[in-house]
Amino acid sequence: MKTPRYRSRTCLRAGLVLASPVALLLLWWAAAGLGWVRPIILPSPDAVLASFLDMLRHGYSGVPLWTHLAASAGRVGVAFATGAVLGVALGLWRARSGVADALLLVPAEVLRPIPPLGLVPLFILWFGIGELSKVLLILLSVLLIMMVSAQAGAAGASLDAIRAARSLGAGRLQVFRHVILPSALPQIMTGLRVAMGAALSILVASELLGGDKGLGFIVLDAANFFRTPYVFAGVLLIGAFGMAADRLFAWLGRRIVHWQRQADT
Amino acid sequence: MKTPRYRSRTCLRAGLVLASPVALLLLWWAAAGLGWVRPIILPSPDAVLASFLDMLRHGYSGVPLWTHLAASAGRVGVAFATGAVLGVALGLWRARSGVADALLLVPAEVLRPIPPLGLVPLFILWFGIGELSKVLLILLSVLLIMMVSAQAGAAGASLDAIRAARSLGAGRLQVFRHVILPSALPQIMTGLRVAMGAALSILVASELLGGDKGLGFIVLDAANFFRTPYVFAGVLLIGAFGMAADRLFAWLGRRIVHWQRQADT
Amino acid sequence: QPLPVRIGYQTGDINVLLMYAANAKLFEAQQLAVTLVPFPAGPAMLPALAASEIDLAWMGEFPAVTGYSNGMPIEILMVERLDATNVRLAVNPAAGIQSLADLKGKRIAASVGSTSHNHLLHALKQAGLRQEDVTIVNLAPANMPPAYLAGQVDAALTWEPNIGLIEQEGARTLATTRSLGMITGGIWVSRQAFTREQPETVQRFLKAWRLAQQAYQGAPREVRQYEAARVKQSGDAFDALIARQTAQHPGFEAQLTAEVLGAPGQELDARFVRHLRGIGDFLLAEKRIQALPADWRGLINTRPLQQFLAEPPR
Amino acid sequence: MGSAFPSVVPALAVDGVGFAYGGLPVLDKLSFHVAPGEAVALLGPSGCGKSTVLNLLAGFIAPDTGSVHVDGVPVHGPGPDRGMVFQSYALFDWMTVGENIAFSLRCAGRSRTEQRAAARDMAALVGLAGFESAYPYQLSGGMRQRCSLARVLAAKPRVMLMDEPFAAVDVQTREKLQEEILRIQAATGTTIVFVTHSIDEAVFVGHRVLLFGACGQAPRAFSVDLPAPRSQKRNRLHPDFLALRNQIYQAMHEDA
Amino acid sequence: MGSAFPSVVPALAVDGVGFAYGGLPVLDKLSFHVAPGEAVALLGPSGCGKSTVLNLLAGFIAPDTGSVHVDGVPVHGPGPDRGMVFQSYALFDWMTVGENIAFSLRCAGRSRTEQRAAARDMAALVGLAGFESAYPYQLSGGMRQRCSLARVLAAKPRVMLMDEPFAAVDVQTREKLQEEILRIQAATGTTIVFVTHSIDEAVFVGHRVLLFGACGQAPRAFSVDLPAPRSQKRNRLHPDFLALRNQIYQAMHEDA
Ligand SMILES: Nc1ncnc2c1ncn2[C@@H]1O[C@H](COP(=O)(O)OP(=O)(O)OP(=O)(O)O)[C@@H](O)[C@H]1O
Ligand SMILES: Nc1ncnc2c1ncn2[C@@H]1O[C@H](COP(=O)(O)OP(=O)(O)OP(=O)(O)O)[C@@H](O)[C@H]1O
Ligand SMILES: [Mg+2]
Ligand SMILES: [Mg+2]
Repeated sequence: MKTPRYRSRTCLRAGLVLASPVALLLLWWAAAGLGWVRPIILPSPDAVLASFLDMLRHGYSGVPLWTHLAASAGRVGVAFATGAVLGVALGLWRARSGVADALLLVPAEVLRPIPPLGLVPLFILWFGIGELSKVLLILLSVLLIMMVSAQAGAAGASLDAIRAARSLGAGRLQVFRHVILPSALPQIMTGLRVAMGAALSILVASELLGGDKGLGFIVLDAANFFRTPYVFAGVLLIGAFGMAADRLFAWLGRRIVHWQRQADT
Repeated sequence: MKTPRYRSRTCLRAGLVLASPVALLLLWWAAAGLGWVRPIILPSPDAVLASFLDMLRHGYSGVPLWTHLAASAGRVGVAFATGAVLGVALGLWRARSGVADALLLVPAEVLRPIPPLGLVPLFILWFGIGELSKVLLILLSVLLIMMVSAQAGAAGASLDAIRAARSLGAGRLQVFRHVILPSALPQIMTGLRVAMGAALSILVASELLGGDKGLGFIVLDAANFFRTPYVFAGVLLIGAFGMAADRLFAWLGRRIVHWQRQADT
Repeated sequence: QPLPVRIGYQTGDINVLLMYAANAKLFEAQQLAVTLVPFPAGPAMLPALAASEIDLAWMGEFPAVTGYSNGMPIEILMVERLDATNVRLAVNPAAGIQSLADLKGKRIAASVGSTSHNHLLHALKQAGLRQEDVTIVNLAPANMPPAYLAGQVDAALTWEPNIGLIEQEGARTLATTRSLGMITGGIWVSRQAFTREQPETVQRFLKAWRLAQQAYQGAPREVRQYEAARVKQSGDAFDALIARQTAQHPGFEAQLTAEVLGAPGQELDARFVRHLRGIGDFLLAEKRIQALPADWRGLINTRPLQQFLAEPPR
Repeated sequence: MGSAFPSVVPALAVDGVGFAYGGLPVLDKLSFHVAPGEAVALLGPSGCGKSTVLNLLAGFIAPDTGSVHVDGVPVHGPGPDRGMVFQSYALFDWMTVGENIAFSLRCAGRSRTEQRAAARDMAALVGLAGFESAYPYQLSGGMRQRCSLARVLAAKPRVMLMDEPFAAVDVQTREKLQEEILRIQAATGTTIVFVTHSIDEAVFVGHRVLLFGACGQAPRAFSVDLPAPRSQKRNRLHPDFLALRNQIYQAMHEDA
Repeated sequence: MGSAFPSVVPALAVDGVGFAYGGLPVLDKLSFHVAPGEAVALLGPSGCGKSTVLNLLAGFIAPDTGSVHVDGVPVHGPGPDRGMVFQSYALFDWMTVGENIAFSLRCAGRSRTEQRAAARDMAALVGLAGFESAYPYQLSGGMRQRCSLARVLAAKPRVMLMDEPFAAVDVQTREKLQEEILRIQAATGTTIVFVTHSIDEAVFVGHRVLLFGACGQAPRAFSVDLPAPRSQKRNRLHPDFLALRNQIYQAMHEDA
């Protein structure tokens, strides 16, 4: 019905969405091209593109780029999925059970602000330097963020909805599944977006753990040798990956939490 | 009216809250005392306490512990306050203005997953190695998290409430201040808790930037010199700081978002 | 059946022989199943050694001393590389620094707790300055070039490749390890338990390493190609880098002389071991350790080398 | 308080109940019994505690003093034997109308087919046929209220607590639904306590009317003796109906 | 559609309006005018689009076809000239009752003292005196509705759009509030469009009643010629009142 207006609005939005990165890119090009900054610090977009293409063709440190990408994506994927599920479950449980909340309070909240770097030695000790440590390091931070989000989100459940469910015969678990969880979804979806950002930015720290594959490794290794174009290419790859994941979650959020969606006035 | 029951419940909760850290502490003591793990990796609680007391008495690397604490608290405090205010303002603005949202989308979402480590060289170049760089590094991640939270939270504003405000004569800014902001508060308060965790865990990375003071510096320096008890003491201090901030925000959240508070059934 | 061994190395340093030995299959020829585990820097390897996640580690001498002084059961098997000019002090010509004495009041980048910190203190002492007379800016080596370019520091003291980059940007070299009368280098460190329990593995490793050293003398450019590829530099650029380092790789016989680790029983008087003890004094002075190790001899174990030289495996 | 129903064990018993929200006392020594199969209407000024009484009966809140019994058993929390039509509807926004209606069957582990059938039947009963797959936010106010009613009817509880169940519904639909409720009650013997602001509705649906006055005051009871089965046409014009209506109207205005 | 009011420029003009939610058509070629100072009651089955009409008048939604004018000016969005009492109340949960009521004064930049005075007066008017510092979630349903009414009254809009404004309020309070609305209207010449499910209320408050039928059908208009000023006692028993009531009741039942 409102299709034509809708389509032109979508086009307008797409244009605006692209405007800022294009403007930044132009600025970058100008800065690099006009020699405002030394290329050793801020390599030109061409140089970054060239290193990207080089990695695409020849890999990095003898490993194909796809293998690096797959290694990182695998780690982040497993850690994120597991961490999110556990975090949401624990968070909702804490919201409903005073005992669970009290028991988990101190360990969770003391752990959350601790820098990954501080945990690396312990993780090496307990989980070695293999995949397990890397995955657990990411998983932990995802879990802790999701726990906060889910618990806070559960507070948004309307008391009357919970009461209605109980007097319609819902057991504890059913109230959980059918009332608390949906009510917490707005905050859970936000939590997922924030946690994905955190997971990716911990990737580098986790791949400090004796890694020789992954985007984090590329960034770290290139930074050590001050191969700035490669650092930029790696960082932008991480950024692009994160942006894609974020858009996916934002879109999913709007679909899943459809009852919060509002007429665009 | 319900004071006696209430008081006994508070006591019970306090007991439970303390139970898990005490249990973990005992386990740690046992692990260290019974020689399950090498003290070089997992120092005994005594050793950690001793290093803490040592820092308290003699400082760390010639600087009193209080100076370290104050340096870090100052950085985090300034970065957090500024980042939170800016992030909330931008997030709410994005929620209300399609143009703002479209323009900020790519830069913000690409930036968010980028590891601080990848930004450090650029920050040195642009902002030097003084306080500014350190503060900005923390500020950026706080800002990006708060922007997501505030924007998502604004979606929770009821359409009818916005309509009511407008037909009661509220201008754009007043709708913003009196309807959108309060509606976003549940998610903003959660965002503050998550962002504080992130700010503290980036402290170490930021104090990599030519620092010689701060909790992050202590942790980093002690790790470099393999002084594990000091690493632990520093990490636990950060954790304690974070936990205190988190409890403050959680408490504030319950007070501020009082209309979400529900009878404890 | 190949014997397993896990080797840690620093991605941020130059590892010519290790990359050659690994890529040219020297270890496989000795029936060793080597797992190379990269680390960004030496200190990061200490927890991995402590947790027995790696057996051998190539690192600077500095983290080895901090680890040992903190009670880690590790030992130095040999000095892999001695650099006369790898670590250098480069200054901004615009800062008006002509001599070490001119450093007074300047901002100098160094990595606190590393050999660069130690070098800096030596340089200051030579110029009659104290630590308080300058501003030491604590930076990781990779962050020094941007800090230099941004005019945030007047001088930087670090090693290749970052010191080379700073010099390329116009910095003038004011001092080197040699000009300061110091030595520094990379060493092979092992877990004491590993050396004790896997003597055969250690012997095979030494065999492979000796072959690598010999090959390097014969065809340096060919041996360097693997490391040049890893750090993505052309053959010429990499040769220039090695030349700037003035790196030498002491042979096994040379290890047991007073210039390096000393003859059996005389380790404490050897030059490199005196250097290690100097680091110990530095750590104590900097309050990074509570006390010096009771016995420095525990840090040096040349017995595998002795055995190798006495009865080299076929 | 007399009732037309011979009460052995009352279905609902409120005895000497006092309740306060924080410092604000709302109920004081409130007592009344409801016989099995009886329909009791609660009338009274806004804010006098009618919803609070329903919440106590449902077990959502506990009395500060006194006791609440269902079938002679003290109430400890809510249960599927007592269904509530909330004044605020309390629909599940994330479920379709059909899922909302079938929720009790889903909780009881009934099959998909049964759930769908119940949703269809109850939606039709309350005039929401064709809206089974709409979401609550796509309904008008009155439609939401009817959805809430259908959800409770589908659960077939032994006690129905209804808080102004037809307040947002038009005259005709209301009359039809009133008759439906009476029919269901007659067929199943459901006990009903409902709140209304319409004297007509109280007298037409209730066997007994409790008129609440100011806060803390004991409610006045009126027995409704209308021929069963009641129907809109017959009873609305019945002289007893009109007389009782006026009597209650008078009583209300005396209070004020 | 005739009106007792001589209309130069109608206060509200709905002309040939069509509106659909997504695919669901709700209004079709709807037209009616409201004269300045007139009160029009909208009656009709639940879900027939009454709230939608108010939303169009308020400017919350725009018609798909046709036009809506206020004082001869096309409507572009909401404005403080038109106040709305929402069916769902739409109170600001984070503000006290007093702050809710005084919101329009706060937006207009009026002083604290004025705000407090308005809050106190309007709270008293709707029977919420003493609850100024309570929060909406501490109120009963009917009290919330009255708070929503007071909030609009405090804004003194030239047009009041009221969506079932007394649905959750008891008989006596309702009668009192109906009289208050009439008094305010007479004093200030406010134009009123209100939705109700009570024929009595429609006839008592409205100068004209629009009876909506099934979806898309044009509403039927009934003029109410009762002596002004109206009062409950006098008019409820007025023969014209009773006749019109019956006429509308009949019309409704014919539709079905
Ligand atoms: N959650 C609450 N917190 C504090 N006070 C409350 C709460 N709920 C209700 N009250 C107070 O209790 C009193 C009775 O409320 P209740 O909802 O039972 O009234 P009611 O008879 O149902 O009124 P209505 O007909 O308007 O729905 C009111 O004065 C109200 O202010
Ligand atoms: N946000 C929405 N999305 C989709 N459909 C809607 C929406 N709001 C209302 N409708 C549909 O529009 C129709 C008219 O709704 P409206 O709220 O105007 O009815 P109403 O006359 O006010 O009914 P009631 O007396 O029950 O309040 C209904 O069939 C409803 O299902
Ligand atoms: Mg009520
Ligand atoms: Mg409506």
